[in-house]
Amino acid sequence: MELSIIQILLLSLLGACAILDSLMFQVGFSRCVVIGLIAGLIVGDVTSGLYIGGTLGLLILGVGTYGGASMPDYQSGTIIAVALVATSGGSLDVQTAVALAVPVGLLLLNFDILARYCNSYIVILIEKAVALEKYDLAYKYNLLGFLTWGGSRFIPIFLALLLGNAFIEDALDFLTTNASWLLDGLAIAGGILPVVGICVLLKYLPVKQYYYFAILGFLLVAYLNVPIMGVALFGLVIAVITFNANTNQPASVIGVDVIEEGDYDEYDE
Amino acid sequence: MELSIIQILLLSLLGACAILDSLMFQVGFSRCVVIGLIAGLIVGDVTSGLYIGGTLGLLILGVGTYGGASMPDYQSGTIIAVALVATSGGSLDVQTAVALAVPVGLLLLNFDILARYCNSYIVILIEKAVALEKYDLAYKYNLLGFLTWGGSRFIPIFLALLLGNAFIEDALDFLTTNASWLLDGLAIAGGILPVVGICVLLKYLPVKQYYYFAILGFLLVAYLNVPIMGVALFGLVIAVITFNANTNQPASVIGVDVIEEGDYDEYDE
Amino acid sequence: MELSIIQILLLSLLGACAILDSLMFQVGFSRCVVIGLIAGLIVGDVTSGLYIGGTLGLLILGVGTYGGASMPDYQSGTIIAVALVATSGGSLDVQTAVALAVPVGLLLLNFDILARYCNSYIVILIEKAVALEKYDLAYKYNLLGFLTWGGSRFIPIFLALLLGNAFIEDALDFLTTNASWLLDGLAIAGGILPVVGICVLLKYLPVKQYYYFAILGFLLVAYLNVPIMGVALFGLVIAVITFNANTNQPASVIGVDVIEEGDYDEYDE
Amino acid sequence: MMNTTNNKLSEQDIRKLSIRWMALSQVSWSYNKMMAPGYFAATYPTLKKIYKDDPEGLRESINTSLIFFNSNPHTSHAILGMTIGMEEVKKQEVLETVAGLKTGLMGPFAGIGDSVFGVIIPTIMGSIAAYMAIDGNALGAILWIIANIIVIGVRMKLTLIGYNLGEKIVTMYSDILSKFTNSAMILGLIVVGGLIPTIVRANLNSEIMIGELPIDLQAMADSIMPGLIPVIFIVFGYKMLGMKNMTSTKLIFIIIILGIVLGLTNILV
Amino acid sequence: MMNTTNNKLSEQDIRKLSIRWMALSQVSWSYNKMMAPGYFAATYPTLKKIYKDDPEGLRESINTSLIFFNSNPHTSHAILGMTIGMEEVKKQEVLETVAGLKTGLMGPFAGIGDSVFGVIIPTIMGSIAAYMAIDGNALGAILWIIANIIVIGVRMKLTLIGYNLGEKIVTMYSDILSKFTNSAMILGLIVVGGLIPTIVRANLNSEIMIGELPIDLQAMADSIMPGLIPVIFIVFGYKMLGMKNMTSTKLIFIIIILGIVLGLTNILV
Amino acid sequence: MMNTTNNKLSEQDIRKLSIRWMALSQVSWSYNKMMAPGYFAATYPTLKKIYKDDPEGLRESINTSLIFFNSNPHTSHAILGMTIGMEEVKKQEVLETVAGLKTGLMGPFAGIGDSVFGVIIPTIMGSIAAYMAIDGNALGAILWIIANIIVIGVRMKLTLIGYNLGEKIVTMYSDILSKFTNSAMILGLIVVGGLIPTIVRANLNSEIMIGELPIDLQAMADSIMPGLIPVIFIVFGYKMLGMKNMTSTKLIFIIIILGIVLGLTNILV
Ligand SMILES: OC[C@H]1O[C@H](O)[C@@H](O)[C@@H](O)[C@@H]1O
Ligand SMILES: OC[C@H]1O[C@H](O)[C@@H](O)[C@@H](O)[C@@H]1O
Ligand SMILES: OC[C@H]1O[C@H](O)[C@@H](O)[C@@H](O)[C@@H]1O
Repeated sequence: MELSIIQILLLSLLGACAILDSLMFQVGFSRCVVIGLIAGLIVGDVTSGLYIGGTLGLLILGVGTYGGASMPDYQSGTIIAVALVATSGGSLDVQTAVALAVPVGLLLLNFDILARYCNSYIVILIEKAVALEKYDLAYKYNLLGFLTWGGSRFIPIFLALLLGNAFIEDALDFLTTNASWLLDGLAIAGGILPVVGICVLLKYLPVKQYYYFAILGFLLVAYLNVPIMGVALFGLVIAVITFNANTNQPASVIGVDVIEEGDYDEYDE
Repeated sequence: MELSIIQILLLSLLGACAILDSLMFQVGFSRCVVIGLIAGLIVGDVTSGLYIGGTLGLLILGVGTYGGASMPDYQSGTIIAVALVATSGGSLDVQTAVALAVPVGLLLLNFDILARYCNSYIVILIEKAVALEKYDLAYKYNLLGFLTWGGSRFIPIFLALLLGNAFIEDALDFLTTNASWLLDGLAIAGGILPVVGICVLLKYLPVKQYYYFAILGFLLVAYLNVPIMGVALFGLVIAVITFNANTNQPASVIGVDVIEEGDYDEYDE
Repeated sequence: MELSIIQILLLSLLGACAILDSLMFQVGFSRCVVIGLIAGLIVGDVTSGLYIGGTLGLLILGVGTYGGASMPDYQSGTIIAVALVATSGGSLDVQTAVALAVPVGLLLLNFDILARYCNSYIVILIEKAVALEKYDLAYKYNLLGFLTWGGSRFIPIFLALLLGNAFIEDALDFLTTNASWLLDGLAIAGGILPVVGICVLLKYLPVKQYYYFAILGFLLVAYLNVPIMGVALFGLVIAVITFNANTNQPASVIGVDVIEEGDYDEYDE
Repeated sequence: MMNTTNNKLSEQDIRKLSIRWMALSQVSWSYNKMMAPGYFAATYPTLKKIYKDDPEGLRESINTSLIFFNSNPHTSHAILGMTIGMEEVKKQEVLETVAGLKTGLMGPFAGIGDSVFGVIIPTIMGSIAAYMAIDGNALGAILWIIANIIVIGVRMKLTLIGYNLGEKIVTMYSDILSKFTNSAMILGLIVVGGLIPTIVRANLNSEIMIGELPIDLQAMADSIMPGLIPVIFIVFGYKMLGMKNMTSTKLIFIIIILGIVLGLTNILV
Repeated sequence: MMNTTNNKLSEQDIRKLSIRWMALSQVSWSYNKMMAPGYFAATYPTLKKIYKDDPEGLRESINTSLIFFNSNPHTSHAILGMTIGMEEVKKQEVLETVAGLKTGLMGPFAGIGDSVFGVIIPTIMGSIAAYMAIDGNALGAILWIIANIIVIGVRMKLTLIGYNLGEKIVTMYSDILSKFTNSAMILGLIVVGGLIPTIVRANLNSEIMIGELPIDLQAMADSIMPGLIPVIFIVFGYKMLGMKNMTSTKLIFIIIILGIVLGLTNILV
Repeated sequence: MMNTTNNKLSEQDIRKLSIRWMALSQVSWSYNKMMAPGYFAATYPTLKKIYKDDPEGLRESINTSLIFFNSNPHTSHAILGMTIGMEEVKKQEVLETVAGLKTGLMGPFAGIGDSVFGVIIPTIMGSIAAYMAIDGNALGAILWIIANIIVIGVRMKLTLIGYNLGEKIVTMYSDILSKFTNSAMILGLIVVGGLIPTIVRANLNSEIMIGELPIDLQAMADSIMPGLIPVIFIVFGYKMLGMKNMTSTKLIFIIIILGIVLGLTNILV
């Protein structure tokens, strides 16, 4: 049976809600199993919806966009798979639909990267407004993010459902053949861009005076593979030592009063 | 041929001597090859004794109860194996006897854990006596350890030899079926109990003032897998630096006299 | 065809040039592919020369005598292989010649170790002259190195080419049978000898006063496997901290002026 | 000198702050500034209240809110609350401390948050929900939504905890605030040093073909120093930002072009 | 202030001290206090002599002898001798240093002792004895006993070496004893920090089943921080000990119950 | 006190210095002193100019030039230039700093140099040359020679860079030179500590047979402390050098004999 235009709109909106919820209140709309349930309700086949959502959900259990690294968009994949099963009138079983969702997820990953790049433009607007002390305007610019993130899911899902499955395959081929150099380039640049933010931050911190502490942090990670949590704990130890050294409670309090705190008479029966 | 009651008593006593020697003067009674020799003398079959002791000895070469972790009791296993070969009148060859000793060693491991728990009670008595300043009494309480450790080997060997092999198998089944939850629980608790000792020690040390040095030691082990020997050497370096910093010979002695010690004129032919 | 005495002399000289160039200006004479070219020119078969030089060159791509550890002498191996192909009048194909070069390279490795030991004697002469303040003489003694290094290649190649291939095999057997204990001993001692240089250096540095910094460097390598580059960076951080601590700009500059350097107003559009 | 705060923030203000952070922290997320614009958007209304008739203070505070920030959305509620708490008491005087603490804490809070809220809770709830969904049962999905709503409550509470802690810190250390700021700076710099090789992703091609020989560029860079490429980009970015009329916007485009070019020339992968 | 020692200990006293340590160090060994009661038992008679008519000093000294202690029985002879040597000269004034040194040295001495006396000597002597025994020859076993008797002599000597060193340290550093104590405390705290994740054994179940999905709890804990569980138990124990009318005896039972419960619920393994 | 330099060195002098280093750095290379005699030979003519009528200064400087030195021949040009630059300005007063910097920098410069000039450039040029040579084409080899000539130019430039840096350092830090020297010493000692387990090669036999049981001596040594054997040799060498009428020459022979004996007895391999 064909999807009505309202159903297509609802499913595309569900895609937008999924990404926005993952960035905001994280109530659960970004979880495949919840998306499968709602998509199933929209197309009237809750069981397949739950099945597809559950299977895809298991695939990315515990996987997250840590440090802003994009991951395959199985959320939109779930919506498209549920829609395909409904429109196939039973000829497409749920297993193949799930299999289909994987390449779709990979294709849509590029839209996630594009959204993050569009946001760079929003940030330029915000920083300009702040420089001109138009803070309220800068605050409002943030809301443009709803368009970039929302659009990065709404548009591809809407087009896919409207123009049917073939559209996705052609789009996939087109991108992988001649635009792949651009996509790879953007992905590589995405990995380097945090340099800008870190350099601005370094300009802010007393790097000229304390450069060697930054070197120490770097050595802990580069040579000793200490995760950031450990680096911070090492940093805490050094920060406390310098704090004591400066508030002239030198690390060496004369022995005599050292024992006050530890003086616990354990044997008071 | 049947073992006489004196032989059973002697073999059980040998078991007690083995554990006590491993805790005290370590002359050698805790080594399987020596136990095999003496047990062989007691039952009158020195060659099998030596063979069984030697084979089992090779199994645990260099394995020790480091940090108080219990290990299979192959010492008692040797005694029981030697006794079985003697009583079997030749029908039990030495290889199978050795094979038999392994499960016996595993069963008796639990007695080792029980002994260590009984000692906890002795420690409670000692600490109570010390609190009441009855130091001589506290000193004597230590001797109770001979009973707990000795008994933990004497009793199982005596019963096994007296009631024969079947007794060991039944005991083994009984324990593994319905008391296994208790044994596992005790083993797990045994791993956590050192927390008590360490916390009492922390109460004793100036932890409020130098907590960050404890964090540093923890980081060296948790994140950098430095063995305790390395942690102590790191600690030595830091202790010396703080010592110099406090006895106001700051780490930087003015260059000029720095070279006195190193001033070795290597070329005085 | 037989090699003329001049060709043998030239090839032996090429061997000497190879080792000396690797120690001096490193123009390229120490590279197998260049040696193959020149040897080919000398024997009049440039193609085989290039082939043998190229193949052996690939074998030791990126391998070097780091820290003075001797490596198989494929440079001399190339020369001998090229000579063998030329003298074999076509019966010896290039592949087998290359295969032959490998054992020759291993044999000649020992000559490299011998050269380094002879240099120890030169160093003794230099240090004596310096002690007697005869500095010009000490300077000239350095030039003896040309003989030890050059001879370590010239002599074996000259003898091999003059007395033919059989000579190399016999020499190889003689050495591996009865003199192997000496060669192994020398190789082992070679690994320990740097102790002398380091101890003389330690006498020079203020080790009595700063022994704990040496321990720190040792711990970084022994327990944390930090490569020397990392150890030096750690050392730099500590050196700067002590430098600040002594030039009473304690690590804690009062917050207020801390921000001067970092005060970069990033938003001046 | 310390201007006592008259415009005390109410619990209502802190609740609104939490909601804004949940709504706006990542909508304007970009590769170059990550959560920085979100930090500005969430704190701006509150800062307007704190710096009511102090435009210069507001400007400085907004600049500090826009420095590079990336952490786990859940745990960073505490950081948000803490900086607001500190600014409420000490206003401009505490901005350096705020910069140091934001930078120092974002790394470790990302670590803990991503583990607890990114892996542990979703894995447990997700697996239950997925298995039920596959059997056509929506209960698991609904349970997950309820759990997420509880987590929203936790996030609100975290802001409050941070807020109270922030107030306590500044009041407690008010006389030696500069010393505290210094230690915060040191903690920040150590963590930034550690972030450089963690956040910046720049991998050299490990199979660049020269003839048929694959050359491993990444291994070569690591042989000089692990984390070499990220450091080169940071030094490059820091120098560029120091040049006349260079802004972070221009730097973004330079890096994007660089990424595409290095991708095309197969140097970066 | 420094009460000169009149009751000088004789070599005979030190020999008796060694024998008591060999006899009593581990007879009262328990999971919570390990060798602490043994340390009290071995030193008590000697302390009675040192603090002859000074009951308050004796009480303080006995309390210090009962703090948590676990090391290799052989090498710890040196620690025993050292603390007695120090207390003989400086009595109560040196008790904090004794606590710090005992804690600082027990770890590394366990490492060295377990390697040399626990692995190296038994492996060499044990393999000779075992091979001979298997061939029915008791000579190896007897040789091992002789070696162990020599080791007993070494243990006696170690106590004397420690004793002399202890005396030398306190006399040499007598004027800056408090500075020395401080450094000893720092060394002790660093080693205790390192002991926490080493001595406390608490492993989370790595295959807890939810539906058919095995969840690795230990990996999740490690993702937050390696060594997280031991730290949680230590903080728990430290807090509990701080509560009114809580004693280490009660804490032992709490931990045993905790161990059994966590074992039953399959959380700890 | 600071004798202003009148005999200023010309660029010509620095060029000659570079050529002498390229020619003489390794011709007198020996296991015990490595590049030290080369350092003396290269710098001697320049030192004669600096210490024109100051025989005592010349003697001290030559002694410093002869301390243990081993680094990558290419990058160490910078170290050579730097020490000459410093001695030109400050003469004898800077000799301790020179010793510290030479020792501190030789390790890391070896690391960088061996990677860039030892692996990266030869691997790239070498593979091109080898592949061409195998096809009978000599172009690759010739290209490599041209590249090496360019590298010679780079080496000359490096000496100049070092020279200027050396001058700048001493003039900039002239008033707090002793503090700078101290930090250089600390850097040097940390690196020497790290060099001990890196440069000294002494591996214990890991399969010494006792009966049929292979004993792994190296694992036993590592269980006490990694890098134990090199430390033992260094302590042995340092003590020997301290003995009356012992010279480094005698120590060389002692170590050679030791190496052979330990090799023969199969202890070292
Ligand atoms: O590991 C240190 C120490 O721990 C316990 O006290 C016993 O196992 C000893 O044998 C061991 O030497
Ligand atoms: O990794 C820290 C942080 O990085 C980005 O901001 C996002 O991926 C967040 O989900 C993540 O928590
Ligand atoms: O490894 C540093 C250095 O050691 C020796 O001096 C030689 O092998 C050089 O080629 C090398 O660069």
